Amino acid sequence: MIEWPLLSLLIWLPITGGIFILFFSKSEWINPRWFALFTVAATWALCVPLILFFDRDASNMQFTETVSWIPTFNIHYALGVDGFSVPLILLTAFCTLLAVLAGWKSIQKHVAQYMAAFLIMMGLMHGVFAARDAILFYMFWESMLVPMFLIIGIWGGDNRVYATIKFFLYTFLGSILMLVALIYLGIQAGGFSIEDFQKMPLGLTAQLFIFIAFFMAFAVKVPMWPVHTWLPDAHVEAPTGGSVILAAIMLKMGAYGFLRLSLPIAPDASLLLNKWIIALSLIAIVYIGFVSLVQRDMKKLIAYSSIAHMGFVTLGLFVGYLLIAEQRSVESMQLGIEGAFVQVISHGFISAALFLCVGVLYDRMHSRLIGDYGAVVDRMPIFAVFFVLFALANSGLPGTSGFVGEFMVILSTLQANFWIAALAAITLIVGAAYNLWLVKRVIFGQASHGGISSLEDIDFRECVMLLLLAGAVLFVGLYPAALLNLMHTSVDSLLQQMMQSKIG
Amino acid sequence: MITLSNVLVVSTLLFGISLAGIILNRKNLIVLLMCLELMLLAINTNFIAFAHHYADLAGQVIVFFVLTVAAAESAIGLALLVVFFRARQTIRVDQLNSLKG
Amino acid sequence: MQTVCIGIILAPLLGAGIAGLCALLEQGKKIAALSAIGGVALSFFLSLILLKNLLWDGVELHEGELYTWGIVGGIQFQFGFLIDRLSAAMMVVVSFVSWMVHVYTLGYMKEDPGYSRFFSYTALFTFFMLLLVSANNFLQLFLGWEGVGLVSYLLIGFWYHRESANVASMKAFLVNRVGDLGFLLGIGVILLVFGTLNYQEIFEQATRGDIAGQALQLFQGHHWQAITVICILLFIGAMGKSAQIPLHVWLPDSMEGPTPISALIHAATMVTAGVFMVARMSPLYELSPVASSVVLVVGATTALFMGILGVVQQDIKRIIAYSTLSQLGYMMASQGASAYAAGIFHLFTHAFFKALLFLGAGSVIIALHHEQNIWKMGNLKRYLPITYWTMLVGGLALIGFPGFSGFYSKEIIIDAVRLSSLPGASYAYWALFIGVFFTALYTFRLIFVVFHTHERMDASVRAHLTEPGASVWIPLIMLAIPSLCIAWFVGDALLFDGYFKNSIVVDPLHDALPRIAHHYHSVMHFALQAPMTPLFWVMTLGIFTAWFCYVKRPEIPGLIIRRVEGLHRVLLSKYGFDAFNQIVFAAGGRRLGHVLWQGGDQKIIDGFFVNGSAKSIQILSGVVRQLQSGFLYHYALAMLVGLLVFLLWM
Amino acid sequence: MEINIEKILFYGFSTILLGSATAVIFSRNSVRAVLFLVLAFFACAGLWLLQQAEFLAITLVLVYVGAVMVLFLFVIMMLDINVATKEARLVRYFPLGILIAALIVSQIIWILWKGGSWVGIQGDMNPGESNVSAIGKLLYTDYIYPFELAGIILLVAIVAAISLAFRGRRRGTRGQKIKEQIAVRSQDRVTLVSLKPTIRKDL
Repeated sequence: MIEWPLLSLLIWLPITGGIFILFFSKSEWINPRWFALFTVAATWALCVPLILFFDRDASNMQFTETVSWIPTFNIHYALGVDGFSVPLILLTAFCTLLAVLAGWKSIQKHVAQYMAAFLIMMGLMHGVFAARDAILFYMFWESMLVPMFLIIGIWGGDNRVYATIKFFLYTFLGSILMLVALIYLGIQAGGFSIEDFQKMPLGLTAQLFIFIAFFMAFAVKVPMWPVHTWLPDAHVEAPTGGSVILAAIMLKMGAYGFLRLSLPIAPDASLLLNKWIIALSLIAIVYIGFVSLVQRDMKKLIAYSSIAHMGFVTLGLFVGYLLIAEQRSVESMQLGIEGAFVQVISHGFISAALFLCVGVLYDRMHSRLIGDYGAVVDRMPIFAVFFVLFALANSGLPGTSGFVGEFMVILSTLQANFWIAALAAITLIVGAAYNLWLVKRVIFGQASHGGISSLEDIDFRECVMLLLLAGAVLFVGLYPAALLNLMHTSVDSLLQQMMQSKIG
Repeated sequence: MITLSNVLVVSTLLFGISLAGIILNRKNLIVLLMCLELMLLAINTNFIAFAHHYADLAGQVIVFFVLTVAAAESAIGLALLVVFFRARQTIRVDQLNSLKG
Repeated sequence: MQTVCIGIILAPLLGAGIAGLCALLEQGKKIAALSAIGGVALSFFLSLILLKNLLWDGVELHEGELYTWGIVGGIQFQFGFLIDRLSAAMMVVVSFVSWMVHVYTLGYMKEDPGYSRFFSYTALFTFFMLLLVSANNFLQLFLGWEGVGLVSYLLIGFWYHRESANVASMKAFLVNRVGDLGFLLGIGVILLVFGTLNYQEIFEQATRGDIAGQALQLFQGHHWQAITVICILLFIGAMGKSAQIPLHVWLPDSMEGPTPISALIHAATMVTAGVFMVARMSPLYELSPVASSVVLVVGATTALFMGILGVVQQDIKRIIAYSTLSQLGYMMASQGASAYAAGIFHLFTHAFFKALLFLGAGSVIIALHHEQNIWKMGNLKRYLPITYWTMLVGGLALIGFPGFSGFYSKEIIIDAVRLSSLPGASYAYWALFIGVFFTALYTFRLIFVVFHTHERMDASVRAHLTEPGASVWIPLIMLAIPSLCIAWFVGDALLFDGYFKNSIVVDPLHDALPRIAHHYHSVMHFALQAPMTPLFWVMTLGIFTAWFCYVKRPEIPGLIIRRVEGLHRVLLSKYGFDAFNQIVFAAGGRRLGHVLWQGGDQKIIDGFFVNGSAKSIQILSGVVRQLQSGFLYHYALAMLVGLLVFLLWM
Repeated sequence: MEINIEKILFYGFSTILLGSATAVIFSRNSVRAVLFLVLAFFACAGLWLLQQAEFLAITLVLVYVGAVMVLFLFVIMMLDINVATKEARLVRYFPLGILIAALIVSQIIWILWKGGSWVGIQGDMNPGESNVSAIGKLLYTDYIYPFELAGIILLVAIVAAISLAFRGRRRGTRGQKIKEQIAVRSQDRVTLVSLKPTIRKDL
């Protein structure tokens, strides 16, 4: 264990860096791009002790910091991480680097502000994953919307205003209800510590209301069918970096919320409502899979496929209750939750990679329509290798990270119900169909027009980004134990909380 | 003897007059400001009456501060009015509706 | 031994990596080819060492853990090797055929711009195939299983400018995915029932017998035997990979890929993965007669009906492709009849002679400048003697001409099916029996039309007609030798002398092979006995029909076609499978997607709920905004009214 | 009802106050309105004196009448608002405005009637000390912080009023350029010229 406030540094260093860039945006002597890169690199350096000193076998929160913040309401500035937060923090740091690099050349307007927005968002996202106090959590959760709103609204595509407002209202609608639930819990518990919430006994009615309020917030973020329609619009309009963060981190907040708040605080309500959530997840997997199949816009296709993949996350999280009902072993519940979490991380890599790939094409051709491409491999063979790899990872090819999560969730689901697993496994076919069709129309085939022949292959910067991601995708795919070992203990304690009735 | 309520009735009437002035006035922003001054005057009179009634100087001190703030307010108000007149060439209240939804 | 195994796996991967780099950097064609060939050759020799260890050094089997993939809640997912006589033999065959195909490619792909890329793909394929074969658990099997599917996808679409190649590659991958869906669910049920994915542990539990009674409730009120569910689900996977009806549709289309690939992946190795898997899982299949019966019937159906299609094809590669389908059906049927050894033996012989036939076809195709229609060939015997003789050897092996390797494997399969007592066995026997006729017919139709009769090609092509270079004909000869005579040396051992030992488990009740062994004395004797069996005469009839219809009286096929036009149309449309898939799955899926997207997402969710609420708020606020007149005195008035009300209230 | 000088003064001042206030809101000429306002202030100061608030009464006259009202007059004159426009005013809203004002007034008076104190008390607010020194003591002891704050508010008001009304230096006018004055260097003002000494021949 180390003594200095590592988590606070992880949160405030990027935010300070971002504000610094904003202040000096007009001056000549500071290059916002390099400065942002430097800040992200420094934050990366901070992640090293985080992973080195993290104790995998301890079930309690680690690196804790507690300072009284608003004593009147017993609100604390309380931070801490467990086996779920650490991978997500690492993922956030990773993806922010990608976002900064993605905007390196393609952003020419308000560069300093762009970089600052990403840096500030990085800090806020770290804050969400590290907060142990409900109000602190909510504060980070909400303030994260602002930079994202600006990123889409300022550097976005043609229809950006519609997309931003839709995005903002959707997410805000959900989180307001969450705030109400948090305040109710805070009054009941006499403080806002999330650990206290988790231990507090609650009646079933209260749990149901709290669960539904949380569900609104997290389901919109995940997003689950039918509150998913903000995602394709937001993705299509967002700049590449924005899409990367949106897909890789923002969606994960929903899953993280389920893990951290819904399941442990309202286990009885979760038990009661799990069938509905499983049904929604299955709809997301199958329905959205078919919707992805017919998209004409690459970004939209990837966005829809994200929804389908996130369906596996919610399925894996809630199938545990079905397993309890079927009286299966705890092992299979563990399989489901760990699978869901691996899916969370893996989808972070894959969707980020695919959005970057689309960004690479968009920078060159200024079109996201699939029909405008074809035979890209002729001019961009290295890019094509990456694109095919990521597309296949997206369709869950074994050996890539996309497979691990889906495999584990399907195995776990099958312990509960064969047909649910069979339905979920349809993604194997549909996922392959839309990904391969995308590859076929973009990478292979005949060039749709003459512009293709003037394409240039990826440069060093793009190659580094994609190489990093490819490494991550293959590493998690071939050696998921590295990730799984991080979270065993946390999963165990989550399972205990899930299985313990809180009524009375 | 002048009782407390005697004074209060006077200040109430003064307040009512200035209130009517605010509602009725359609033409001149300056009159509006004047009505405000009258209103403050009514309030101040109230304070002084109570101070007298209870033999407590605190009421007078408050009046002192109200006077200060009122002076500041009218100074800024007039400055705004001047700026506004420069911009719009009028100070007619019934043309002041840029905030119309 | 572990080191040897790792070497076998990694050598082709390394070769593939180097070749892939060369392809990306667009230089070093020689390095690419050498590294790929070297890697595969190394694998082959290391596999031989492995086989030697097992055969002569007394190693029963070798199980070695490679690394732990992950441990979740007490379930261990580990990568590792299970080397026994089955997998070792399979590895030798795979690496040998792969090696030969690599050498052949040197010449065949010489002119192609994707030369290095091709080598990296094929080496990668070898890697995945070896991974699949050597696996000791289902996870690794599935990794290899999907990996070979991936490379097959890449190779079918190798000439990516061609629309047809792209479509075919997608079709192959997707149809395989349908099978993989079943396979994955099968793995899931295995985990549910056995609690592990390791072969040895599963087999141990299976042989202990406490699994047999377990039941699963798939539908309300219907209990299924767990083992049957597992076996059928796994078999669905095998149906995808080994192209059994109705998941066979991808294989004929896969001929869009370069010919060496058709030989390597779509004839000799990958498509036999399903057969191998069933043999590997023999301890499970033995416990479920229902599943075996399904395997038997599906295999036999594939064998007959795909063979019939071979007769109406005109593309030289497609004829061979349909013959592959038919032969895969034979192999499957034999697995169903519990004659695992015979099926595996047929797999080996088929690997050699079918690779030979494909490579021979490739040789013809290059010689004719990429002409694949057999009706534009003829009398090639004169121009391509080596190709002719080697292909003749391959053809005779294919039809099971006595003495040739295919004869032994096929004869015994049919015998085993005849002796099987499973439901559907008699149907299967007759299907396989008739299949022999069609095998002979389409094989000799091919040989007669292509190599005999008269020249039908253009004069300009004829002028340059010569045998392709050494790298093409050396592999042909190398493959012709085992096609001809491998059975003479290993047939006894593989089939009757218990070569496979514990690696294949057969229930004593399913004793087809031992019963055949009673009548079997020696290789020579068995071949000499052939004329006594009806099979021989069916085959001869097939050859004769081919000769009569295509050499002696070439007008007859036309007459027959005119007579049974409807049937011919059914055959040309391949029983309508393609059309059905196209309409129901491909177009239907897209239509469903459109309906869900535009109807569900855009109209109902976005249009009604999201934008609908936005619009209603807009209307409402349009009304409310009238209140905001912007006049100061209105606000003052409202404020005062409020004050008034407030005061009254008090 | 006993009549004494105090009452006479009270009712007299009150009448003037209310009358002039009414005149303020009804007069059409702004200048005249301001003058009526001044009158109202004077009358109010008288009322305050009756309530023993001598300091404030003086302050009201000095500060309000002396400064603020003059400010109003300045503004009115400066803006040169056209006061001659005659139009139908008070038409639509007149009854309503009067009604509301009357209602509120009657409410308050009703409250006073019910619960007000109609008994006079003869308190002496400033025993043995002048009102000015008493207020001064209070202001500089108990109310020192609000007092400082009031000062700051006034300062802010001054700055705000100036910055609002200041339109920048007009072109062509002369004025101090402080920035330049501060930034000046000696070289700009004094140029050292080395001249060759010239020797007058005639000396």
